[in-house]
Amino acid sequence: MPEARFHIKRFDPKSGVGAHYDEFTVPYEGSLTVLEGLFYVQEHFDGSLCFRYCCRAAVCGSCAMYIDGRYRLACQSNVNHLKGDVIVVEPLPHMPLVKDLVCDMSEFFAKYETIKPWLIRTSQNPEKELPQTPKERLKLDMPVDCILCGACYSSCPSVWTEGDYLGPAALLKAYRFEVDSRDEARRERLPYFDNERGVYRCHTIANCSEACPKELNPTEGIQWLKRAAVRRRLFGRLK
Amino acid sequence: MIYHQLIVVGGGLAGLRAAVEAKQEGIDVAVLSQVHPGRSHSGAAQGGINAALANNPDGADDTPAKHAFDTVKGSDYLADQDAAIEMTRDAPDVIYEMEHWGCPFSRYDDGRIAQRPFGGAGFPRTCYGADKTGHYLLHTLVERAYERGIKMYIEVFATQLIVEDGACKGVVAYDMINGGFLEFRADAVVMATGGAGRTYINTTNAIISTGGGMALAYRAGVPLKDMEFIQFHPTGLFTTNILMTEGCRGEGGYLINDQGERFMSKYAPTVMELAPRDITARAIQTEINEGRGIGGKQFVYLDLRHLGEQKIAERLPGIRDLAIHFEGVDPVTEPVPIVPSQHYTMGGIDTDMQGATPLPGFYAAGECACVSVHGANRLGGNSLLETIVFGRRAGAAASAYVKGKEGGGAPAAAGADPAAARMAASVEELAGRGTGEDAYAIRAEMTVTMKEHFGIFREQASMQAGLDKMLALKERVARVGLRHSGGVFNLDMMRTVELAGMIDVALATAAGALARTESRGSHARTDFPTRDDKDWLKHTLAYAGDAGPRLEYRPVTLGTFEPQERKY
Amino acid sequence: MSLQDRETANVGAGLWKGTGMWAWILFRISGLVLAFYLFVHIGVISQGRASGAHTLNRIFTTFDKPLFVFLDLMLVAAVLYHALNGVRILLMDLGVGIRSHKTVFWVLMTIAAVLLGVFVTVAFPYIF
Amino acid sequence: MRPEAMARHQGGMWPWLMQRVTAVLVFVTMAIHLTATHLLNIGDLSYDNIAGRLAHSGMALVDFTLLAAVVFHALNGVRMVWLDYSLAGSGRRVVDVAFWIIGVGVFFYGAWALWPWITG
Ligand SMILES: Cc1cc2nc3c(=O)[nH]c(=O)nc-3n(C[C@H](O)[C@H](O)[C@H](O)COP(=O)(O)OP(=O)(O)OC[C@H]3O[C@@H](n4cnc5c(N)ncnc54)[C@H](O)[C@@H]3O)c2cc1C
Ligand code: HEM
Ligand code: SF4
Ligand code: F3S
Ligand code: FES
Repeated sequence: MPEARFHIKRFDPKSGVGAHYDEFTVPYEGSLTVLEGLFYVQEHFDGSLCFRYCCRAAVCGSCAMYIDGRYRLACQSNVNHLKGDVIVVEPLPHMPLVKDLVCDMSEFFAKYETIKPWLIRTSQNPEKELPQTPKERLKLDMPVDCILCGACYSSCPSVWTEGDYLGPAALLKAYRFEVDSRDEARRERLPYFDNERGVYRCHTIANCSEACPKELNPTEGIQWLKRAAVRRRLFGRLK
Repeated sequence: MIYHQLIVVGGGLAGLRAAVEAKQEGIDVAVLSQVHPGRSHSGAAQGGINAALANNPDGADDTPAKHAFDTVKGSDYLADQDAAIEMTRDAPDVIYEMEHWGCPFSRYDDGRIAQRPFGGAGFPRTCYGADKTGHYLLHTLVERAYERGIKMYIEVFATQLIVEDGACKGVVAYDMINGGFLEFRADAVVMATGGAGRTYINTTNAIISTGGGMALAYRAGVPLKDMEFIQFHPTGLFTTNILMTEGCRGEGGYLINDQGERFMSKYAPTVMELAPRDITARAIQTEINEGRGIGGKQFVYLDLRHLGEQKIAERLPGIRDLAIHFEGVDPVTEPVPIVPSQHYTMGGIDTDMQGATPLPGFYAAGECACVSVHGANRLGGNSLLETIVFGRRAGAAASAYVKGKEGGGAPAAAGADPAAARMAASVEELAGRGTGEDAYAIRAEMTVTMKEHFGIFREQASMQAGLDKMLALKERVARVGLRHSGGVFNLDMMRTVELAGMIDVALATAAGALARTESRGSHARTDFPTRDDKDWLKHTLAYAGDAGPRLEYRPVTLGTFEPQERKY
Repeated sequence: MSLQDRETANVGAGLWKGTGMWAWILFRISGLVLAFYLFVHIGVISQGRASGAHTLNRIFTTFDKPLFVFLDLMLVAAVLYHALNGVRILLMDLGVGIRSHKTVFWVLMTIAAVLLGVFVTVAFPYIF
Repeated sequence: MRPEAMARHQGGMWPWLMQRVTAVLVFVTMAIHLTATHLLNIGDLSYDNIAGRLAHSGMALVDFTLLAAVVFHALNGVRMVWLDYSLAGSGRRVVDVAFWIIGVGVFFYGAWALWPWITG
């Protein structure tokens, strides 16, 4: 039976003990995802290991981690596809830590909330659906797939240096609504991203797009927002 | 102690919709969820949500009444017909509402919401957003909840209902981020914790779909209804049981056996692959059992190759990703190995059409509830609909109940948090035992037992053996010891508490299944192969008893559609 | 527990190997170096008026020393890097080449290398 | 998000946009400047040589534009970097004002230095 060796970064801020790595060897048949490996460890070796999980199908965004030096979803990472004979599993870098592989996402969601991540309508809705052509809908394809896993946020150097920076995920969400043909925010959402802890803090580093396990491109959204902001401020063009 | 007028446990579609409704009614409402609401299992739903919008050119004659008929027929006549009628009548309305809130549905050229065919439906009436409908709907509701400023307690794990003076007064919950138990007090509670798929080893459900809310209610004396009806989805990936949506077949996918034949022609000659799930799942299982699985093995193929790369990229992009990542197969060039997998819990907490349970102040909605609109077999695309329709209703009904109690307010006896203290003490006690039984070994045995004895095909002797095993497991679970107590994010504790609940819920399934001597919908008995309307056109109600569940029965609400044989 | 009490996870990991990351770090450094040089440059040239033509010419002669020639070369490299990476940023601001930014980067860097070569071969033999 | 954080970072489009505008100006004028000084007039960098070049009004315009744009670009750039490392509140207003004074000062100083060459 093949075995997978995991090096797991352990840290309990409350314990007073510093961070360290524990090694565990997990036997498996056929295939094994990192998430399954973590469960095996938690069930058989160390009940105190903790990590986030839910869907195990790469759609909920719970299990973003830093695995073998890359941002990945633990549930989507098959050990057979990872190189090297040990698999290093670490929490999302540069995030406040709750314990082990669980980091504190509260700032992340607080920032998400500030950009008004909802469809803003000012006119009366029709009785039936708001019409939207497939072409208009196509613009949403990329940003609506975001699972808010936080990988991009954790990878962005602008977030590392400036705690107030909204970060790629929140800005991608702003983009998702700004490009929606049904959104009527006009200038309502503008002040929340058109500022120095918003789009202008982004230096087009593109780590975010590199990190995203869903292969989305927050950079593209942020660049669009920058242009939209200039267009709106200078020329008053709203869409 | 934390007090809100209304507490909603669960941040999936049903819970969020209830909370939004209550907020609209001016109620001080809070959502409690084990994961961030945007990570709820609802987000994994792929195929779509049903409503008779009549947008599809082939469905121009569709009406809510026809939707209701399909639902009732699909349920094998066990659904309460008034509930099915109300749900399908509300359907277009809730779809338009979700759309106005921003849900990115796929569209037709003229800008209307696109609809695809789904199993068991007379018309193409399943509205969808590519193959990520649940994700889109869920995020739309999460966004609405933020807009409305709804208070959310995130990563808070409910472990017990607080029942005082014959009414529900709140819940006790474990604070995963900060550690310790919290006492949430409320004038009413809405339970919306989703399904119990994880009681089976072969499930498409999320890891947190453990039936926690059902167990909490059950232990507080609320009956679980129709728990023996477990839906098996025809197409789960062979190795992981991750779902390949029914939309695959809706878009024209084939099911192929070892001989390369589209075997559905034998089981449902007219609708072929678009037969309801119970029939299709049994067909696949029969093929496998009779040795016509691929290479004589335990799976058949879902073949999408003839759809072409473009259609797959447009309509089923997520499916393609899942098949590539989790099965190593690209549907554009290869057929996908699939097996029937546990998918949905038709039964649940007994509620009426307003989400009210027999316990005053306690409401339930979504997959953890049973209204019942799905009866013995749920149609694809009806459960997302159910979560929103009945989430809204439960939110409204609970709000009305809370308003009727004006002046209730926060209980005076603050301070001690007696219920939370008791919970904490009982966990301490578990931990104090040291190494008792191994909870994870018990869990593994339970999930296998459920698959093998209460799976797609059921039979008296096997079920009796299964039930005995489950009762033995229940005894063992009482002797479990915790390896790790206290602290934050204590998975050991959470998963052990969860396990005890799973066994209770699974026992309700087992007992109900053993008792029901007929075949109906998903409950297929080889020893009683036909439906028996004379004796069994009734709902099962399982109450917690000392030696396993105690069963009672209640007639089905008929009146509109006369029960007839299901033919497809 | 407040946020401040919590230690931050895994600092130092993160995408230190991304092209975009290094392009940005170098961009930043080159920008700061150039900004520093700018003031030196203005100071030097202004000696023409401040201290007279003779002083300026004497300074220019000093600059012909190999060390200064080398520094001058580095300066040209910094300008070329900053300018051409700047072009990439400007293009991305216009929405051009965001998905292919790495390719664009290496194309521009090739151009920068060629231009640097031109400077070295054409300009510097005269100074020696 | 904390409201004070929001207030702390208002605005920002103009510095951002002007950084791009000046970048384009610097790119063009510096290309000319460098070509003229290092590629075409090679080998004899001297007071007179500069004077000869700047006698063309076109070259004078180029160098003045370059001076203005590059001073803005450089100072705004430094400010941008600084901002990433927690330059906030009143400290930031001081830097903003100081940079404007420095920038305008340097520009006029540079112009003053170039003047004799241009007027011959
Ligand atoms: C793979 C898959 C695909 C599906 N596709 C479709 C489809 O195409 N069409 C369709 O109609 N239906 C589909 N379904 C069914 C449908 O998705 C579910 O029935 C529905 O989403 C359930 O929603 P819910 O709101 O009831 O619960 P969930 O979305 O499961 O939410 C449960 C919530 O409760 C919380 N919770 C659970 N336990 C606790 C606890 N103890 N304490 C605190 N919080 C707790 C969780 O955090 C979560 O927020 C699909 C199901 C699966 C498994
Ligand atoms: C030759 C053409 C030049 C171009 C096309 C150019 C382009 C740019 C651009 C687009 C930026 C913005 C980067 C961002 O917002 O992240 C920038 C930043 C900067 N530039 Fe330039 N620039 C040029 C020349 C110069 C010169 C000559 C100097 C110095 C005198 C300079 C100093 C800076 C500095 C310090 C920054 C800030 C760097 C940062 O934010 O990381 N640039 N440049
Ligand atoms: S953009 Fe990608 S990396 Fe960022 S949160 Fe969304 S899914 Fe995760
Ligand atoms: S990494 Fe950060 S700086 Fe911008 S392009 Fe991505 S947000
Ligand atoms: S568990 Fe949901 S993304 Fe991995």
